[in-house]
Amino acid sequence: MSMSAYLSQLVQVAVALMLAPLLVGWVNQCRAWLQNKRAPSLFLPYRTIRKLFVKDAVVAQNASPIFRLTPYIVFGAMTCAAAIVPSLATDLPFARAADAIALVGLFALARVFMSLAAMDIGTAFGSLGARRDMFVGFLAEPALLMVLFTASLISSSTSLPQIVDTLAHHEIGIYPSLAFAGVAFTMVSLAENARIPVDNPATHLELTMIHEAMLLEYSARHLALLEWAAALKLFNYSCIGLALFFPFGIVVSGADWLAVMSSAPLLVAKLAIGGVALALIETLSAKMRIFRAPEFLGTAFMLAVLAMLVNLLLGA
Amino acid sequence: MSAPDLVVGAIVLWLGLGVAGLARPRHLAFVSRVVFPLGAAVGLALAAVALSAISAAPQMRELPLGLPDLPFHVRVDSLSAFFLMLLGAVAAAVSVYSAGYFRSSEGTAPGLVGFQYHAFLAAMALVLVADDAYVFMVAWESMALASYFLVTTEHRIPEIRRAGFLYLLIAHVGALAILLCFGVLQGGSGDYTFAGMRQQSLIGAWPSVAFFLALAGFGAKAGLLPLHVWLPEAHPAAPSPVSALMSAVMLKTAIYGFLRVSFDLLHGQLWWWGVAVLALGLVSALFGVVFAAVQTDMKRLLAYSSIENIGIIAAGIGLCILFRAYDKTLLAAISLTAVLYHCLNHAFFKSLLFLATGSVLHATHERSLGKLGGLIHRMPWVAWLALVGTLAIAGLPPLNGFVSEWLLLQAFLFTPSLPQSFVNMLVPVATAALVLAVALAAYVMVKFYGIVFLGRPRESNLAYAHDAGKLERTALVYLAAGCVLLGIVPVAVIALIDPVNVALVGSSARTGTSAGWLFLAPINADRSSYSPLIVLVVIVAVVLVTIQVVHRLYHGRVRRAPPWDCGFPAQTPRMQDTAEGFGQPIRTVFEPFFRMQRHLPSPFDGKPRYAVRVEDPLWHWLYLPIARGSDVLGRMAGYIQQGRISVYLTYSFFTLIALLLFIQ
Amino acid sequence: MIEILAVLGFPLSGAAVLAALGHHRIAPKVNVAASLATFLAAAALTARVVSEGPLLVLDRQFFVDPFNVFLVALTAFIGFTTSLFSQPYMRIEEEHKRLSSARLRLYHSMFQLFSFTMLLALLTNNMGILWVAMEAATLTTVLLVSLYRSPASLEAAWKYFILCGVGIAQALFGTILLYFAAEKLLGAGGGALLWTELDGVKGQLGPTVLSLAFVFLLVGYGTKVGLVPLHNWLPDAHAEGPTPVSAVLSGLLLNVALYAVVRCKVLVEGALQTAFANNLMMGFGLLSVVVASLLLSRQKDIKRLFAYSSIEHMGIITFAFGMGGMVANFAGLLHMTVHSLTKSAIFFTVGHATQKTGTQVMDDIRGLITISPLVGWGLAIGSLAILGMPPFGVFASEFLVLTTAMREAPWATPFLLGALGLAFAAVFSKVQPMVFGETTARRLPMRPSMLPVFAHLGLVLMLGLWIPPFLADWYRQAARLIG
Amino acid sequence: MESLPLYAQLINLLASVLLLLAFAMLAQRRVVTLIDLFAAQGLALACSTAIVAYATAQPHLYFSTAITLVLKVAILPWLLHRLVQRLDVKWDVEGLINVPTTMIVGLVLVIFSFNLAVPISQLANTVTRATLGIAMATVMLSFLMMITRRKAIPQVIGFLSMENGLFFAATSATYGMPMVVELGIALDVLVGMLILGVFFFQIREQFDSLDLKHMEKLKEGEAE
Repeated sequence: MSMSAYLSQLVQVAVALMLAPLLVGWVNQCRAWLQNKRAPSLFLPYRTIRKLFVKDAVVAQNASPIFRLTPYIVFGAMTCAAAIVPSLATDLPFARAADAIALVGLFALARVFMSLAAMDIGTAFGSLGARRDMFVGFLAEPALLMVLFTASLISSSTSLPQIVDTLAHHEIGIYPSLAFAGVAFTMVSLAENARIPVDNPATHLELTMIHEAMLLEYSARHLALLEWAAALKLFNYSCIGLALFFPFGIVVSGADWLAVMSSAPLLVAKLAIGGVALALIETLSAKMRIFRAPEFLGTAFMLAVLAMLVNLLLGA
Repeated sequence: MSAPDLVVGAIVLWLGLGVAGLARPRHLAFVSRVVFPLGAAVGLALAAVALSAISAAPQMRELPLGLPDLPFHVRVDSLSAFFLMLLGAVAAAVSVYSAGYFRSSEGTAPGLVGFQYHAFLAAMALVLVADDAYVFMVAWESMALASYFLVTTEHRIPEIRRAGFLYLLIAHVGALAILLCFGVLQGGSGDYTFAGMRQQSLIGAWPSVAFFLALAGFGAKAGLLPLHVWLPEAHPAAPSPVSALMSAVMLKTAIYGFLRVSFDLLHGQLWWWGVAVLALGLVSALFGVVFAAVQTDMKRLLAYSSIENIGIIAAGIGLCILFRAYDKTLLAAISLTAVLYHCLNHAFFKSLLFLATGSVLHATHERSLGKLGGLIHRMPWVAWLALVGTLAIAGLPPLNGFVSEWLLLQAFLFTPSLPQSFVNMLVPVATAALVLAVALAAYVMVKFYGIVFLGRPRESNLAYAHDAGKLERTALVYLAAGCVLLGIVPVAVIALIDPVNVALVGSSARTGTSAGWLFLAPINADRSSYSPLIVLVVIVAVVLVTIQVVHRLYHGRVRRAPPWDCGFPAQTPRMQDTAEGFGQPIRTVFEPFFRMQRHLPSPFDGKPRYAVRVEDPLWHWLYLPIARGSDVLGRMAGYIQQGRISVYLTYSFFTLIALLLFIQ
Repeated sequence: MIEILAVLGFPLSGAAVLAALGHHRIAPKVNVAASLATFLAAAALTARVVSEGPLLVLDRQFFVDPFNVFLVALTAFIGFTTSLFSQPYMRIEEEHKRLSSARLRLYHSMFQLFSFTMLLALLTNNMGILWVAMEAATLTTVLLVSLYRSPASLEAAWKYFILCGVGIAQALFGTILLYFAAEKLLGAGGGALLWTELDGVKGQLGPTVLSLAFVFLLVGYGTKVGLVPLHNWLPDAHAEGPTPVSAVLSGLLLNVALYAVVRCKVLVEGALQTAFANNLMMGFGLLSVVVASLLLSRQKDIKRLFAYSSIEHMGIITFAFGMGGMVANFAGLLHMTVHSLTKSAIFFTVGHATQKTGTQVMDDIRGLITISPLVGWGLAIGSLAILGMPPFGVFASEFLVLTTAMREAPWATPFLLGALGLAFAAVFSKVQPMVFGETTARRLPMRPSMLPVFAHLGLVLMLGLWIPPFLADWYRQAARLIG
Repeated sequence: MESLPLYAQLINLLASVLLLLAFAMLAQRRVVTLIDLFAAQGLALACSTAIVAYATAQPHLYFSTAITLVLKVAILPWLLHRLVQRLDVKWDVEGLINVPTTMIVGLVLVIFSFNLAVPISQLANTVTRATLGIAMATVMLSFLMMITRRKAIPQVIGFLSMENGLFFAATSATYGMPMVVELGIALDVLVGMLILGVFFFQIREQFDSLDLKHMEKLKEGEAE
């Protein structure tokens, strides 16, 4: 591991932290355009976060330390995840400490703490949100894992950089199994990031909300960290998607950090396109009832399993 | 002093302590301040001895007991040493806890409990060192017997008696199956020593008969489907330390026995055995976790989660058999490592959680989740330590549950290298099932922890709950530390386990893990690597940095206010999710698996109460039919005896005639 | 020689004395004394045989070899402990006005006479005398069973008398056939019925006659062993007689009857050189185990319950002897010992339990452990022991039987597995609530005499963990002898 | 085959008488007559024993002749007669199976036991070998009788005639068992009878009848 490796690692994390709110802003803007509303500023998320940081934190009387610790843990987990997913370069020292399975584990860690914190206050909405979130999670996580396994069967490695290396430079460019995996992944990431059709981030309508219901009791800096973490999560999922299905352009190991910087514009471009796609999906599809969610995610899960099967059948 | 002598010494000491307790049955102080602590010390000593014996060569001894031509043989090899270490390490904690736990004697006198408890420990230790069929069976059944009496400590409560009866019955039937398995293994040679059985080469269907008899017998004790029904009954019935021991150690002795028979005494293994065990394990895992999700009693919930973990372990064993059948010994070694590692992990976090429920039980006299809540404020020690256990059992990095599941998944990812295409097709499904079970476990544990410790107290009397005493705390801290330690230094632990791999599958799992003490990397670092320590450090670092930065750049001001809850004014604790409520999504998704009886209150009901009972379908599909069948047979047999003497004479007459015709 | 006379003389004279003063208050003491003397004599005889090998005395009429000497010792021992137990038991029965002093006299003298007939049956070398002794044992026990003179006890005694009488008659016919076959070789007169002589020439005995004879002998003595479907007298007799009698019936009579069967089997096997006898015994044994375990679950009366469990265990032993071979025979002999000890211990505790609660109906017996812990634990441990729970001796023999059966007769193992499981469920589901739980009964002032119980259970425990070398040698020699 | 010596012919004759009496008892329903028939059977038995004793010059068989006479011709019938008078049970009700059927079954039994006896009789070195079959037949018939009777006393008589059959087998088929055995057997029969006598009175006072249908309480039929 060279010095530059660590440097590119840091650069990548920094980029992720910086770009994440921007991506959220971009998606919201696109969605507004598509629904021909007047779009909010691209930088609204940054302002929101800053504003929240300034405010005084209001915490329920019966909140336990878990409640106040959770935002930091979630934020930390997401940052680590950002350090694992190769967005700019595959030369990531930290990725050796945590592979794809660990990545899913980190997401799960964040989710569990979110749910615990939501239950901590003991309000109806909190436990409702926690229940629904875990409910979505117990189907989405396996699906995500199966998607990653499909890729790791191809590259016979579970470390993401390895996967990307293989996928990026391999004779056979086309993997039928990845087609299935791609669809499954899209569905999963919609669910995981609280997007329509599973959840609607822009509502506080109790019957439909999942993610928002867990944030109800949070305010100020805690809320800011959680919003930021959510943005990071979206960013990470996007980067996973890009890394698995559009790996070109990611700098492979051995390059110095300037090269890494040079790969940033391409990333931004890819993310922009991804954001448009996401906004498109959200506009075209309707929010579904909460108990349709298992069908939706079950389908994703089955597709992921199917992807693995196809991979074993066709050896690709 | 060789290892066997020391182990036997430990067994004798335990028995002695038990007898000492029996000498002064009603003397609580003596039992709790002398007997149990000494028992804990013995446990630690045993663990230390075993630790040193894992890598040593097998040693055996003969005891001056047993049948005339069959003295008790004891033998300590790496496999038994590993499980002995597990036993000692956990037993020490549970004994310390028990010293503080057993209070006034509601049911059985404390001294008697002490005797049964230590006899239980001694029997388990003897099972692990047994080296011939007879001593194995004696220890095995004594273990069942001791634990039965412990389960029925509160024998005045009918449900507890019922649970104890069911437990002992299934244990006994399972033991008979094991007995017959040994009958096959001795191959008519009349030599019941394990050494003799290793010499036997069985032919034809006999190996399979032996294997499946062993699967049935040990499965019954481990709680594999369909012989699991005793487990969710007996665990809640028993006092919490006993539940902890049963779940953490006794189930592992069953795993030990199965490994002993199928890897050590049987020579070759067939691939379809592996498939069978794998399937059974995964079904058990899913079944267990799904049922755990809908439980409303915290100890039943943990019991079902034990079924799940045993299922995962069994799946690993199945995988290992599969690899071994195609002699891919390295991969077999990896999956075996995962199995043993998970045994160790489960022992630690499950005993931690059961002991935590014990403290909750003592503090609140309440086992039903629907009547708990908010205990983190009343009993912070228990709550925070239980949090560690919860995260560990939910399989979250960087704690220990994650490591073994990670290893197991890695092993699964290697299966495509098997020649059997049918098996290959199986892999994705199996992996999916495993992952699903693990994900559901997280759901279950959030339910458990959130409802017991978080939120607001659902009953007023919870306000008087008190935290656990010093001894209890010590035990809980010890176990929690174990969970963390096992989680962050996997390489060291695997180095510890490795001799067992070499002994059982003839290959070390450490060819790849030699990527330094920091990185766990089976096969090679390119393929996959994981370093929980680094993950932990980084997360903690990020958290601390974030806190610092936020507080420096902005401020750390906090105002306390009543919960907002979308501004809804009149909130009561009853508005929180109950256990039923939290389990409801699972109930709807897995509806077909349950037998549910719902009681929906009418909309005009002044005090509406919603009740749902979820029953184990296997009762209705398997056990009740058997019971009815035997009852019918009994009635038919009853017709033989009509009380009329001439009928009886006719029986004798026809017996005579029949025999005379027979010899014609 | 002198020991044999002593072993037979003490009970006989005891019977005579007690017939005279059995109603006297010292009668129980005399009873115990006589039994103790018998036991000591038996011990001396055992010592003699162990040191000097088989005895053949009194003009070859008495024969002691390893096979019967340990049964003699066992019989004398259990006779002794039973007399100890019956001392307080019978006193209470008298206090409760269930027995008059005349009946007590009858009881005491018959008790001694019964043990005399048992010992005679064991010690004699003459198949005819063996038959006579068995018949006499039937008669004495008929009187003991009908001791209460209640309708139920009379019915039980009547069935017992008729069924066993008829059965024994078949045995006599078998004996005659045996004689018929042997006299050609050994000449008319005494020799032709002496087991030792027969054993000497068993190779030349006519196969057809012997197979015929064995059928009659098996049906005859099998009736007394309680083999299904000849068992119907057994539960009634056990349930309706006084508890000490149930104890000796289960503990001794069944053993002795089985002993007779095995003696005959040895001859027949030698003559036929086929597995005929073995198969018959295996079949009857298995049938008994299965049917008994099925019936166990339907019992309401505690003594009937354990009577059926006796049938089950006799079935196991018969099955073991049927399989034959060193290990199985060893197991059978061991099982005879431990079953007698355990079952009589159980009947002792049952006796106390019924006296404390005043009923034999199991649904009315609850929470013994709270009424009297000793009785409660005695019953719990005894039942677990008889159900084959280690570390008790019953498990040791069942271990050997089952593991051998797995290779010798695999077809039988599913039945055995099912039957044993069923028996466990049936018995334990009934014993557990009797031992544990809340009680309704009042405490009785008197202290139970639990010494015999725990003496027996202690021995059984010892046999499960460690069999003394000399005992093991007996078993081995006897097993070899049975072949 | 050459004609048998006289005593052998006599024995065979007595044997057939024995069998005939067994059939008669099977058919007979008057208790008193039953007892007389039993006595007659005893007499036949005694004669045959005496003849065997004379023919084979075995003194101890005279003893058993004497025992038979005393026991089975004198004492037991007398005892039974007294019992019948005291308990006045003159009649037995219709048996469980009606008489003709019983006869047919009996016939089948006789044939069956002859078949059994044939191969064995070939081995016998006694001239009166055929009698073994008859003895077995008698035993079987008595067994049948015990099954079919509903009252206590006829059942006991059946039991005793079974004893007769055995005794006949012991004396005629094989020239007498050893003395001690015969004495033992005789003693057992006597004691058994005495006990039964006591029994009858007790049964009588408990159930005020000797009908066996009162003694069907102990059963498993409907345990619940």
